[in-house]
Amino acid sequence: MAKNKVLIAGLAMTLTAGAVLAAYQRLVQPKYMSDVVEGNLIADYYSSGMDHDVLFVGDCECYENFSPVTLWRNYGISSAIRGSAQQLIWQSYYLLEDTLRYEKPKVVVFNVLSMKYGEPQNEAYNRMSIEGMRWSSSKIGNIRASMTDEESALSYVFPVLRYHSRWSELTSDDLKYYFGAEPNFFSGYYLRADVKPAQKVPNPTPLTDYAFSDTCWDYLGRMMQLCAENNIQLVLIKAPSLYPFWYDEWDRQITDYAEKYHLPYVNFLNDDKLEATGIDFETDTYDGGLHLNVYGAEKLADWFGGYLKDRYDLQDRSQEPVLQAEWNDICARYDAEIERQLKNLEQYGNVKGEA
Amino acid sequence: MNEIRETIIGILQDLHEDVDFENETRLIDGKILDSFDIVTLISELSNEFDVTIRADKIVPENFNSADALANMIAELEDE
Amino acid sequence: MLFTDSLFIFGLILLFFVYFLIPQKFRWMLLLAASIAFYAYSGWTNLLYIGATAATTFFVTKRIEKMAAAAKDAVSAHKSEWSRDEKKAFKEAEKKKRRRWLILLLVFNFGMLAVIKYGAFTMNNLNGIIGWFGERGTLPVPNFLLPMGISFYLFQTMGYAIDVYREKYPCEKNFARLALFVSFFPQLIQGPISRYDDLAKGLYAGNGFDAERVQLGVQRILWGYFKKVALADRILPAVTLLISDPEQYQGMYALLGMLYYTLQLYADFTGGIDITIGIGQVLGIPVTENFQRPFFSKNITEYWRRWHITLGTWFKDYLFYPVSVAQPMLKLSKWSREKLGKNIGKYLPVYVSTIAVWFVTGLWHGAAWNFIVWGLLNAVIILISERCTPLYNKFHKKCAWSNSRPYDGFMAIRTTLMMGCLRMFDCYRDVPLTFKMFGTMFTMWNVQIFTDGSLMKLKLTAADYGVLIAGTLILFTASMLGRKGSVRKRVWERSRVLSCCLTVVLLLTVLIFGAYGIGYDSSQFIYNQF
Amino acid sequence: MNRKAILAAVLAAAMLTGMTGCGGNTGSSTADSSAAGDSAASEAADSAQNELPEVMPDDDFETDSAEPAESSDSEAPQDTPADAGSIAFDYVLNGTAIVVGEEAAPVLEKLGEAESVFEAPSCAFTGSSYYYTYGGVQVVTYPDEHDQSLNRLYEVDLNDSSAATNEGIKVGDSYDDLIAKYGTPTQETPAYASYQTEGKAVRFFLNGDSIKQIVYTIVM
Repeated sequence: MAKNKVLIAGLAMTLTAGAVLAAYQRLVQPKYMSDVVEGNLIADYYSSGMDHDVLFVGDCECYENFSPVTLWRNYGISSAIRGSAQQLIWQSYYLLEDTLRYEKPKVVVFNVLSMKYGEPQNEAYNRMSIEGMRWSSSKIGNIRASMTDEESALSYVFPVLRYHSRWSELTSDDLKYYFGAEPNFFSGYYLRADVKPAQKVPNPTPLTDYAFSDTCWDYLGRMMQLCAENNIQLVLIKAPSLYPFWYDEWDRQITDYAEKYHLPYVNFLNDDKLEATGIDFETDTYDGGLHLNVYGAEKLADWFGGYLKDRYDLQDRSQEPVLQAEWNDICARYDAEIERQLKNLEQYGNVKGEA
Repeated sequence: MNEIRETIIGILQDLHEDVDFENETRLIDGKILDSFDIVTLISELSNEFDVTIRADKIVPENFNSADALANMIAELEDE
Repeated sequence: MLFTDSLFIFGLILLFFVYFLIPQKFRWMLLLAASIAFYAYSGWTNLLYIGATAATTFFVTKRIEKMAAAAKDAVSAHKSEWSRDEKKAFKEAEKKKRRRWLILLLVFNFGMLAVIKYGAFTMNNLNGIIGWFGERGTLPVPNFLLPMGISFYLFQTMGYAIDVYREKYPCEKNFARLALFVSFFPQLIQGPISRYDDLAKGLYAGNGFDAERVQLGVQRILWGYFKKVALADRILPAVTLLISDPEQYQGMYALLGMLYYTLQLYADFTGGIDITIGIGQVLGIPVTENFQRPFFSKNITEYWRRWHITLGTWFKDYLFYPVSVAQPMLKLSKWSREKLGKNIGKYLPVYVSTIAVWFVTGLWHGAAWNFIVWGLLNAVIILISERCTPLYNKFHKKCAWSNSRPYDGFMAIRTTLMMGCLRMFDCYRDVPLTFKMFGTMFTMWNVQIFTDGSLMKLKLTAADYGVLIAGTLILFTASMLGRKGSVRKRVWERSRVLSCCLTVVLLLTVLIFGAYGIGYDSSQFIYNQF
Repeated sequence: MNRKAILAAVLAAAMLTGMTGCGGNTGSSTADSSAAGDSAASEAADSAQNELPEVMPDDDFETDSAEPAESSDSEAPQDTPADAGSIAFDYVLNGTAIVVGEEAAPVLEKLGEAESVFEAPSCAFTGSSYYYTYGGVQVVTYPDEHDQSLNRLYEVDLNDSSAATNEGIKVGDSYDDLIAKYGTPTQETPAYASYQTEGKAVRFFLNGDSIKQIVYTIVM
């Protein structure tokens, strides 16, 4: 066999195998379009204009409690949320690092709840927080920091090694969204228009140890340093979710830290904030106090917009044509989504419109 | 030499009646004799000819035919 | 380190590239380096054991060969002076000296094995025996971590030493080359137990790149992975479940457990050997076949000529024959010939050595009574079928239909089921429990489990069953096609492109249908953190 | 005696050392309890031993000595401090033992209608945690790791003095009463005293000298 014939054959085999595997990988990768939609949150950001003055990073208490559309409509502030389900603090840090590759926001808002998780939690959430990211040193750092011991880095590089056995669970979604997911979010905001009044929140069960782990403090420090280097104002917040409990001992540690490093820290659970924002847990939550619905998110965004505008000279950019075009589209989809959800509520009693 | 051969064929006949040991030359390779037959054959041969057949002698060349067996016995006797 | 570790796979791919890039005379050294690295990965201390075996064997075999040469020279030097008897006596005396060295080597190495692998088992039993006469003995029970592949490389090396003693071939003068023969890495996990003269030809030749050989070798490796990862690892959870709870899974469940285990063991073991032989083929090192369609065998003796062939031949050449032709055995046969009559006397050596060999084969598999009983049962069935062969022959002569293919099929199924039942000892690892479970197969007729969906509660989904059934059919067809020669070779000869497609298809099948990674435990995906 | 036999005899002898007792077992024979030998499973893949994980039934004949019986039903309060062995780690609420870690459904059924139920769904997935309140007692469940629809008992909190532990300690009692009844805690800080057994614990959270909350919980 002539040498080059062998090389050609070898190359041909590897390429065909690679192509088929890549196509198969796209088929079996979860599409997150029907039951669990939060999987597409991270990837959604890259389809935006990537020009924002305010950036939220955090877990579901970020992407479900603040409506960027309200910030745009009321203050002309272009904002985005880079959050995912149970996003851990180092995941927030690496997402911030990744975002700074594309743009330089003026203010970064971080929700401190994830300080309570000191080590990697579980594979399913990791996948949703990491796989949406574009490949970069941040993604690699994120993988190494988040992997539980049962995961292998290789299965992040080649997701087919992880999802290969999903051929037996394929649904129509896997074909319908083969080439990409439909935009489901509004600059990173997950909209829910239904209402479920808050229940009587049970007593917090005491912990034996309230101290946050060193890993969390380390990444909070790195986030602060990253913002300082890019002269971005870091704002710490605790969103008004009634569960999981935000213990006073935790709050004290964050308040002390904020004072020490002159960082603003807004705990929306405090009575004065609840009053100022006008949040009413009878009408403004869709799951009994855990997350706000769109009405609560709009109230919170409205108050918070004012708060940020006064302190950090955020311009009203609503007249800039480029931003205008992008946000008009977002707002249109936003309003249409509210309408659709309300119609489904009447017809089926749930926002998804399933019987 | 050939009365050794006759006794050998006699013994082999006991093991397998239906095999023509006269001119069969692939007793081992043809899997006609298995390890059981070999061991029984050896215990018979060493009984008949008072020779010690060691394990390293158990190779196809020595066991493939009655002649080969006879040569082996002859060799062992005059060693 | 197992074949399925990603580190092994990457190491292997790297080895293949480097092997063909470096000059021909360094290739066996690369294999030695790979083998040492591979072995060290399983634990540095293990290197001591394998090193000791290699060193002692190297030393003793060289000495034996020197002594043999010296003896031959002495005889030819005194050709004229000595009479035939003197020459015979001298050769006999010299042989005894050499044998003493061999025995020393064997006692050292097998003694090491006995202590490491069987020390605890022996001590436990001795304590038990002491317990019969009062308080249970308190002899120390050693607890060694078994070095990887010790039962394989040790038997292979001792076989080599005995061959050199028997002057079957000259010994290896270069210690590094012998070390490679002892520690050739693919064989360390599941064998086969090779013979020096077979393996050495390819091992040191350092053959260059050959498209056909590499293609066929890679295909065989992928075929091995398909069996191991797509079939064996997929059915393993069900096997583990069925045998880990004997109280709950009895009757037809025991039958299911036996059948699943038969498939799992076949797929895993032959798969591993395919990978080993495939690696050898890529590197141009022919490795002896260890299986030949074992489930096509019509009786137990044929089965043991097709399953784990190299272990069978090893025991035949180095234990069965030596024991059965040894003087005490021949004396026993003479004594029994007079006392118990010609017929019994003739067969006594065979019976005794068969039982001894199967006892040792059982023990070789593991230091536990269930393996020993498994071995002895094999011996008993072999001897019974040996005694009954005249009856079988008459039966086959009388009824012509019994020589037809369907009857062959029946016999093959019967043998497979019988061997499967014997394997139950591996599963339950407890002699009385195994007999009890075997009994429940006939007493408890819970056949409804086949129809009432309880098959789905054995950690196997419908998709798993689909893959397993399809896989078994593929195995069956491949075996049928394989009877007329290697399928891969015929595909290669028919068309190179088709052969390339076969490689790609095999690779895709392993990656897509393999039961590996978290994905395998699909319930894990929706796992929710509390 | 032909020296050849030695080779074979040595081989066989080295193996046959365990042959003395025959396989058939007398009552006490521990011939099969080759614990170490067996668990250091030979790597002989022929028996695919290393693939069969250690979940194999231990073939030791002696039945393990009975675990220290976990007295789930309430004991008469004793004076002498109970050692860790006899502390009840499963709280009994109107006659039903709530064993943390077990399935929640059957226990909740026996407990009957709860005054209030708080559901806390997880961030993205189907499983939820539930908080059931029965007067001063609060029972917490969590979704099973592998089966989302199955809920397991996670914790029992005694939030007021209306409920007492099986040993008669209730919220508001003093630290000394606690030590008198329970003895020295396994773990202790000024904020809480914890009594721990395998996989479970009962914790008494202190406010100065008196107990402010009692928690029976799982210990992962």
